[in-house]
Amino acid sequence: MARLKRATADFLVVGSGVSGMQAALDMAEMGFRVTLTEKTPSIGGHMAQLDKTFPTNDCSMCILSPRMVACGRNPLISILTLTEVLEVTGKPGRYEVLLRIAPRKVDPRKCLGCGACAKVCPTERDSTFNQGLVKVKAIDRPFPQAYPNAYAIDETACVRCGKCVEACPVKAIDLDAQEEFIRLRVSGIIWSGGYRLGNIDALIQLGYRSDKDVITSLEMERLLSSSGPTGGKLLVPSTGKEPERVAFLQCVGSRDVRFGRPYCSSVCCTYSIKEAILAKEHCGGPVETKIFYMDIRTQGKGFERYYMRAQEEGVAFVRSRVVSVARKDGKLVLTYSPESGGVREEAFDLVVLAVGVVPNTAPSLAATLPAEGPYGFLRQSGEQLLEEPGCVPIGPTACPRDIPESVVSASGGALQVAGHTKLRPTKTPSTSPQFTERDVTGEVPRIGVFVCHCGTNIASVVAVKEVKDYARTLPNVVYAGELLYACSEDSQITIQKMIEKHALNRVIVASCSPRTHAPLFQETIHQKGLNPALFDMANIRDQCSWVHGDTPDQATAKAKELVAMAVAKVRTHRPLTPQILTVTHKALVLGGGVAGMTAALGIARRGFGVTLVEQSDTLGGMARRLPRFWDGRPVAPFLEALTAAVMKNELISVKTATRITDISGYKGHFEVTLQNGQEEKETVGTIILATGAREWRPEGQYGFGQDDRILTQMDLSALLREDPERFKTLRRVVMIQCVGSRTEERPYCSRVCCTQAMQNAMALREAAPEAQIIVTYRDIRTYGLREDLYRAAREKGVLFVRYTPERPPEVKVPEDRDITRPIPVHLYDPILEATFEIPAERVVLAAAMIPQEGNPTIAQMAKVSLDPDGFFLEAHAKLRPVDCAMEGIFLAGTAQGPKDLEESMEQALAAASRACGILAKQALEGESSIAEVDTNRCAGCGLCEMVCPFHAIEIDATKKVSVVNAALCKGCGACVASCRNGALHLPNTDDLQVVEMLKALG
Amino acid sequence: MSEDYTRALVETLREAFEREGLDRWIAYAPSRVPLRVRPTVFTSPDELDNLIFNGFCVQNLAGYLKHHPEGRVGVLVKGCDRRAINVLIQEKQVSRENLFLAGIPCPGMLSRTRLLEEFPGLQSDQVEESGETVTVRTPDGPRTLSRDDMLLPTCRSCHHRIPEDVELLLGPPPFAAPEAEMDFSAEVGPIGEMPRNQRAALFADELSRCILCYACRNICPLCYCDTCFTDVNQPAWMTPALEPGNIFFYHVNRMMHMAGRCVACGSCEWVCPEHIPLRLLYGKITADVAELFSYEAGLDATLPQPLSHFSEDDPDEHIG
Amino acid sequence: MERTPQVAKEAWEPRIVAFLCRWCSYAGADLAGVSRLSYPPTTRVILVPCSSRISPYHITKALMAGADGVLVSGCHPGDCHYLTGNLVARRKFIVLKRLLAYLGIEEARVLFSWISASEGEEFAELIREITEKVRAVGPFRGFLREETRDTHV
Amino acid sequence: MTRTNTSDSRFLLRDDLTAFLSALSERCELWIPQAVGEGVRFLPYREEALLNLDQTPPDHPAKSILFPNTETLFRYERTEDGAITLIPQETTNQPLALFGARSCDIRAFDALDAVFLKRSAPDTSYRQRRNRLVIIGFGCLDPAATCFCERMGGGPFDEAGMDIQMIPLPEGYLFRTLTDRGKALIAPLASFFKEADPVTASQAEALRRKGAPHPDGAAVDFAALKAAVEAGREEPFWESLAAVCLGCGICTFACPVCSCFSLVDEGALKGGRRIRHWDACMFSVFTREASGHNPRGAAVDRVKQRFFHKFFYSLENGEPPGCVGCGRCVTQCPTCIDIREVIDHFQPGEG
Repeated sequence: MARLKRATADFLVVGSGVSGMQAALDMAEMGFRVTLTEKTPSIGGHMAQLDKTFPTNDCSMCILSPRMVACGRNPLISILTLTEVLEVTGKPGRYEVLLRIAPRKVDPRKCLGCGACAKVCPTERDSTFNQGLVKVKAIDRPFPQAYPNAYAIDETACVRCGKCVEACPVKAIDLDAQEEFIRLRVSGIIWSGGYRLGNIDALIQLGYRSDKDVITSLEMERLLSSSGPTGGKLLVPSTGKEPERVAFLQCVGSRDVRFGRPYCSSVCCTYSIKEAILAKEHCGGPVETKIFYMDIRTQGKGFERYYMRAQEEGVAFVRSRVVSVARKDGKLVLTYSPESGGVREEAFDLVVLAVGVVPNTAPSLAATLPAEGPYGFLRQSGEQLLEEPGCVPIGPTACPRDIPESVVSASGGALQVAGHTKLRPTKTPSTSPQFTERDVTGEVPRIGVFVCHCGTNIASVVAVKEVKDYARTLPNVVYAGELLYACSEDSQITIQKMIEKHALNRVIVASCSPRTHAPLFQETIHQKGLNPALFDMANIRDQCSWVHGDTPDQATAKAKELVAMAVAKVRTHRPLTPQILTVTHKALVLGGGVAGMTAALGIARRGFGVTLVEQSDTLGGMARRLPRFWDGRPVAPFLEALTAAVMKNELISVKTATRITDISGYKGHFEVTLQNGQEEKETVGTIILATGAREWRPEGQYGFGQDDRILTQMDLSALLREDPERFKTLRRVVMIQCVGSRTEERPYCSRVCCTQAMQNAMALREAAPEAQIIVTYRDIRTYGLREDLYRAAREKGVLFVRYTPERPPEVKVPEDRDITRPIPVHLYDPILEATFEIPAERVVLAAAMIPQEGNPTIAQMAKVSLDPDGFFLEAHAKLRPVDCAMEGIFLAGTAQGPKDLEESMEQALAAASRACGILAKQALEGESSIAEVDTNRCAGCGLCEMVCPFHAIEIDATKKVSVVNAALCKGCGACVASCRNGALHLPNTDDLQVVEMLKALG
Repeated sequence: MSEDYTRALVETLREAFEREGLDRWIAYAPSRVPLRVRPTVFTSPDELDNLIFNGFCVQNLAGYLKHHPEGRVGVLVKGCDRRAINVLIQEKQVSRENLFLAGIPCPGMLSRTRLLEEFPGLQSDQVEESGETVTVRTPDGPRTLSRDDMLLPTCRSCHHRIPEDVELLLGPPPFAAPEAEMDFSAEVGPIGEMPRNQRAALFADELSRCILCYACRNICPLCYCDTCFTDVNQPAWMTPALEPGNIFFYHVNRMMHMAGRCVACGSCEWVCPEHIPLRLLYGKITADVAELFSYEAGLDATLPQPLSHFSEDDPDEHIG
Repeated sequence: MERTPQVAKEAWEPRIVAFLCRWCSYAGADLAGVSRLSYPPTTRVILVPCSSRISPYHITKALMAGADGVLVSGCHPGDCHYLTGNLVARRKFIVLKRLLAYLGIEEARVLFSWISASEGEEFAELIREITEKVRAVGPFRGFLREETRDTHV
Repeated sequence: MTRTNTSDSRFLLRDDLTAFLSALSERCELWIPQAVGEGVRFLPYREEALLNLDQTPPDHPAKSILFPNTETLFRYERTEDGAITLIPQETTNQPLALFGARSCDIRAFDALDAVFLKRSAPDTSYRQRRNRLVIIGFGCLDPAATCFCERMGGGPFDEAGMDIQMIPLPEGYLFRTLTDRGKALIAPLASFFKEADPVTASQAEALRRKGAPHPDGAAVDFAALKAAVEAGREEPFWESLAAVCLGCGICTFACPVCSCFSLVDEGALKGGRRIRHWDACMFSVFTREASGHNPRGAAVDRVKQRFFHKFFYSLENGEPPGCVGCGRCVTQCPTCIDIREVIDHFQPGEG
C-alpha cells in the first residue's frame, strides 16, 4: 500500500550533483528551506566518480566530500534520495510537485554502514559508481563517502533470501518496504538534472564493448582513482598490467553530426589532458600518452597552463581524427591520418575514449522549464538570465560545461528562483547549527587521534598503522584509530561514536589540510557537544605523503612527529566562541558594466540596497562595443533595458565617474571610501568586484598601429555594430587569432575571440557576400554550443588555415603606406607545408583580453589576491569560483578572467546570490580566536597599538593597559608577537601552543 | 672646585624644588661604598643638602621613574637619563608634564672597575676630579690620570652628553672628559668582520659567565614589565637553569626588546657581576637600527619606535 | 633543557621548523602537495595566522628545542591577509637575522621567505634549498656551544 | 667530624703550589678560586685554570660547591612506546675538596647546613656533597674595606669548619691540619711538604692572633639586634632602602648564606628533568602566586624580608645569623644598599 505524504518547502532542487548541492546550499544561506532530491541512493553526482580535478589536480572527492557533508548537515536542507519527480503543477510561486521515493529497503537513520549485510548477500551486480568495472552485492553502498551513509538494495538484483535482514545488527533492513509518494508544495524549482555519457554508437564504432581495453574517460577516472577497482593503479583490463602506451581519442560523439551531437562537450580536452598526466603519475614505469584531437580547447581559467604543463611532462598531442581501432597482435592498433598526410597505424595498450556529455531531460518538468534549446540543453539566454522564472535549469543540463561554470550557474539559479518568495532579511535564522556544548572545564584532556588513509593517498606512503599505534602512546591520548576516508560520512559517525565511547574532550584528525577540512571535523565534534576549538589536524597528506613519496620511512617518521605536535597543541586548547558580527544590509558593486548591473539588479530585487560604482561617466562597459551575444541576439536593446532597469530601481544608487580610494572592515561591515570630486563614505555588508577587463592593443604586432586597415576584433565588432554596410565592397579579409593570448607573456586563452571571429566573419559575409574571409588560428575554441557557429562559418565558406606559434602569419605593411593597395599577409600552411601570400584589405587581430590596470590597487584595498595573469583570484578554482578568499567580497564578470557577455551575467548572478547569503542574515559569526589582554601583566607600553593593522587595540588611559576591540580584531597575532612580556594572547594559537609543539619535536 | 659646583647645584635644585612645588627630587647622595654613590629620592628641599654629583653618578635615574609614576617629580638628568625618559614617554610609562628635568652636561662617568684594577682598595675620598683629569691620592703620593682613560666604555663613546628638552639646563661641571671620538657601536664592526666561528667562540666565552642574575635587566631604566619573559610560565620560554641555551635565549630576546630603545647608558654593563661586555651586544642592535631605519633611540619622544611600524621599501636582504 | 646533539653524522637529517602563515605560505605548501612536488621530509610545519605572529621567542625557542633550522614564511608584500603584518615582521626579522649572525649562528639556520598560495613549486624548491643549506652547516649543537670552554656549574 | 688533638703544621713552598694542586686534583674533586674574565670564582680544578688567592673576598662565594646555582635532581626519558624511565643523578664517594676559601665563606656553610641538613627533612643531594667535603681554608691577610667578619663573630683567621687551614707566608703556605679528614686528604701528598720550621710557625701564629683592622665597629650582639629589628619592623628606614632598591638580586647571588631556591620541571615529549636553581627573595616574582596575588608585593616588603631573614628569622629558628660579614652585597649593590647601615641603624656601633 503506497503512502502519500504532504510536505512544504521554500524550494525544490532536483538533482544533487555538485550544481544541485551548490544551489541548495546557497538557498539555505539565504535562509530558505530546501528539499534536495536525488534519484540514486547517494548525493554527489558525477564529481564523486572523478579522481582528480583540473587544472589543480585537487582530489575530487576531497573537495566534494565536505560539500556533501555540509548539505547533509544543513538544518534547512532536507535530502530525499532514490526520489524522482512524477508531476509538477501550479505556477511560479506556487508549485505542487509529486515525488516518488523508491524503496531503499534499508532505513538510513538506523544503518551504521557496517557492511555486515553485503558480506552475506549472495547476489552480485555491476557497480554503477565504478562504471561496471567491478561487481558489487545487491545490497551495497555506492561509495564509501556516500551521503546518506547507508546501504541500499538494488531491487533488480535482490533475490529476497533474507540473509541481510538477519545479519543486520540494528534491524535496519526491511525487504518489504514500499515506495512512498510525497506531494510537495514549493515556491520555485531548480532543475539540476546533470548529464549522461554520450553516444554509445560512436563508442562502439571505436571498439568499445567489443574490446575490454577500449574504455570511456569516466571508466578511466575510476581506474585512476584510489577508491576505484584497482586501488588507483592504472592497469590494462585485459592483462592486469600497467600499460606502456595509452591513447586518448577526443571528440568521440561530440562535434560529430553523424550522431546528432554536433556540439562541443567543452570539458573533454582538459579532462583528457588531466587523465594523460595522471596516467604517467599513477604508473611505476614510463608511460607514453598520446592525445588525438581536432582542436585543443583549454579555454577555462588556468587550463592553458595545464595544457603547457602536460606538454612539458611528455604528453604527446596528435592533431588527427582516428578512423578505427582494431586488435592486432595483442595490441590495439589505431588507424589515423596525420596532418602530414597519408595513413598511419600505431599500437597502444589502452584506448580512452573522450566521450561527450548529453543533457538529462525531465519530461515531468518540461512544461515548467524554459523552452528546450538545441540538442536537449535548457540554456537561458542573456535576457532570460535577467528574468525570474519559477523553474531554472542549472549545471550541464543547461549547456556543456565544467564544474566551476556549473557551480556559478547553480548560485545564479538560486537567486533567480528566489524571486518567487520574499527574502526575510534580518529575520533569517542562522544557518549554522547550534549544538549544546559540553563544559570540559577542569577535565583532564582525553584526546582521540584519527589517522586517515585517504584511500591510498596517505596509506601508500605513510605507514598509517604505525602512526596510529604511536599516537596511542602520546600523553593524554586515550584513543587512536584509522579511517579510510576521514572526511566521509561514515567516518564522521565513527568519530562521534569514539567521542562518546572514550569520553573524548579533544580530537585530532591526521589527514589533509586544515584549510580545507577542519570545518567539517569541527562540526562533527560540535554535534557531539565538543566546542570546535577542541580540535586540530596533522597534515600528513598534502605536506607529507604527497611530497615525500620517495622516502616512505622518513615520511612515516614525519607523520608521527606531526601527530605528536598536534596532540601536544590540542592538549592545551580551550573552547572558543565566535564573535557575533552585525550585518549592514546593503551591498556595493564596483563596476557598471553588464556584470555589475546584473549583480546590482539581482541584489536589489531581493530587497537590499546597492551602491553601483562606475569609474566612467556611463554604465554599460565593454558591452557598449559589442553587437551581439554569442547566440546572435543583439546587445543594444538588451543593454538599454538593463540600464533602464538599474536606473529605475529605487534600491540602486548609481554613482558614475566615481572611484574607490579605500576599503576597510570585514564581512557584514565594510567601509568604502568613494571619490568623485569629493570624498564620501559608504558602509556596506558585502562588495562585488565587477571591474571588467579590457582588450589588449597589440601595438607593433602584425602591423597594428601602422595601418588603419589592421584592426582588432573588438574594433571590427564596434564598426559592424555601427554600420555593417561600410564593408560591402570588401574582397578579402584575414583574421589572425591568438594575438597576445597563449603566449609566453600571457599563457592563457582569452576564450571569447574564436566565437567573436565566427560572428564577425559571418557578419562580414552577410555585408559582403563575395568577400573571401580567411581565419588563421592555432586551435578553434568554439566550445560548447558555440561549435554551431564554427560549423556555420565553414558552411558559409569562411576559410580556416591553421598556424603554429613557430610559424605565425606575417603581415607586410606596405612601406609607402598606400592604402589603396592590399596588405600582403604571408600564411604558412603546415598541412601543405607551403607559404601563401594573401592580399588582404583588412587584417583583423583577435587581441587578448587583459586585466584592468587598476586591479592591483583594488586588490590591495580589498585584501584580495590576483592570479598570475593579473585577474582577480577566486577562493577555489572549482567550488568557490565567485568568492574571494577575503570573506564578503565576490567576483563577477571578466574581472575574474576572460568570459563572454552571457557568462559574465551568470557569474554576476552567482555573485549576487552569494552576497545575498550574507545580507539575508541578521548577524554573522566572526573570528573566534581574537587577541586577549592579561591586564595583570600588561605594562601599557602601547607597542601592540602601534603594530595592529586593524586599529583594534588601544591603551586605556586610566587603567594603563591594552584593550582589544573584538569586532575589529582579525586574529593575526601581530600584537601578541610584539608584546615583550606575553601580556597578549591569541587563544589556541598562542605562545603556549607553539612551545608545546616545539617540545614535541623528536 | 667640585665642592663649589655641588653647592651651587644644590642651591639651584633646591630653589627649583620649592618654586615648582615638586613632590620628589631624584638625584644622588654619597655612600660608604667605595667609588659609588647612591641614587636617592629626596622628598623635601632640606634633604638636598646631602645631594652629590661626581664621576661616580653612573646610575640611570630614569629607572626610578618607573617606580614613582605619581606626582610631580624633579630629576637630575645626564644625557642618557634624558634619552631613557624619552623612551619611557614613547611607551606611556611617564608623562612629560609630570616631570621637572634639570639637565646636567655629563662629564662622563668613571669606571669603578678600572680604578680598582689600578688601585686595589681605593676609597671614594682618595679620588679628586678636575678638568680633564682624575687625581688619586695613594700612600705613595698623588697620581694623575686622564679622565678619558678612566671613563666607562659606554661613556667614552657617548655623543649625547648634553641633555636636550629640559626645564633647567645646568652649567657644565668643572670636570669633564673631552668630546667622545668613537661610537657606541665602534667595536661592533670589527667583530662583525671576524670569521664566524671566532665570533661564535668570543660570545660563547663571554656569555658563559652569565649567572642569569638579571641585574642587567633590573637596572635597565627601560625594563619595567611586572613580569619578564624570563619569568613567565605557560609557556616557559626558558628556565633559570644555568645553561648556554637559556643564557643565549635570555640575551638575544632581551636585545631584541632593546632594539630601537637602548640609549647606551651602560648600566647593564657596569652592573654585571660577571663583567660581561654587554655593550658589544647592545651596540650591534643600535648600529643595525641606525643603519636600517635611520633611527637613534631616545632623541625624540614623538617619533614611533622603529620596530613598531614599517615602510614599504624597508630592506629585505634577509628574505630568501 | 639542552638538546643532546645527534650523534651519528650519517643518520642525521636536518630538522627544520617552518612557521607558515595560513593564507599564503601554508596554502603554497599545500599546493606543492596537490601538485605532488617532491621535497625532502625535513620540515615540521607550525601553522600561524600571519608571519607577524612570529616573534624572536619562537625562532630562538625552536632552535633551543632541537631544530637545526627555522623558516618563517609569509605572504609577499602587499598580499598579507592582514594588510601589513608581513611588513612589521620584515623589520623585526632583519634585526634578528643580523643579530644571530653577529653572535655566530650560521646564517643558514634562520631563514625568511615570502611564498604565495600559488607558489607550490617555489615552496618545494625553497625546502630543497634550505634543507641543503642546513645540511651543509650540520646539526645545531646548541647555543654558545661552539669552541667554548666548559661552562661552570 | 673528628678534630685532631693538636694541629699538625707543614709547609708548602709557593713554587710547589701548582704541582701540589695538580697532584691533589687526582685524588679528589677539587675546587679552587680562579680568575674567570674579570672576576674570581670557585670552580673545579683544571690544569689551565688561573688560581687566584688574592681577591678578598672572591667575587663569588664558595657556596656553589654545596649548593650549585643549578642542580638537576633527576631526569626522565620517554621512549617511543610511551614508557617513562627515571634516571637518578649519579653519586660518588670521591672526596670533594674546597681549596682556598676564606673563613667567611666557610662559616656560611653552618647556615647552609642549618637549612639543608638540620630541618625536618635533610636534603639528600646537599648531604651527599657535604659528607664528601674536605676544606682547605685560607687565612685572610688583607680584608677589604667592606669586610666586617669580626663584627659578625668570625675573623680572618677563624679556623671554624676547616679541615686544614692554610696560612700565607712570604715563601709559601703553612698548612695546619685540623681534622683527620684533612690529614687523610693530604697524607698521600706528604712529599710536597716540609716540616714547618719554628720561625715560620711563629710568623703564622702571629698573623693568626693579630686578626685584621676592622674600622666598622664592635661585634654584633645578635640577640639585641634581633630584638631591635623586630621592634623596628614598621620603621620608615625600610622605605628609604626600598626607594632605591632595583630588586636585582645581586646581593643574594653574591651572599654566601642566601639559600633561596626554586624547583622547575623541564619537560618535552622525549624526556625531561627537575632542576633546583638559585632564586632570590628580592625578585618580585619570587613570592607571586599563580592567582597573581603577591604576599610581598611591594619592594619594601622584599627589602625587609631579606634583612629579617638574616637577623630575625634565622635566630628565631635557632640557626646561625644570616650574615658572615663578607661585604660582597655591599660592594656589588648597584645602588649602595649597605647591610652595615642596617646593622648600625638597629644597633649603633662604634664606627
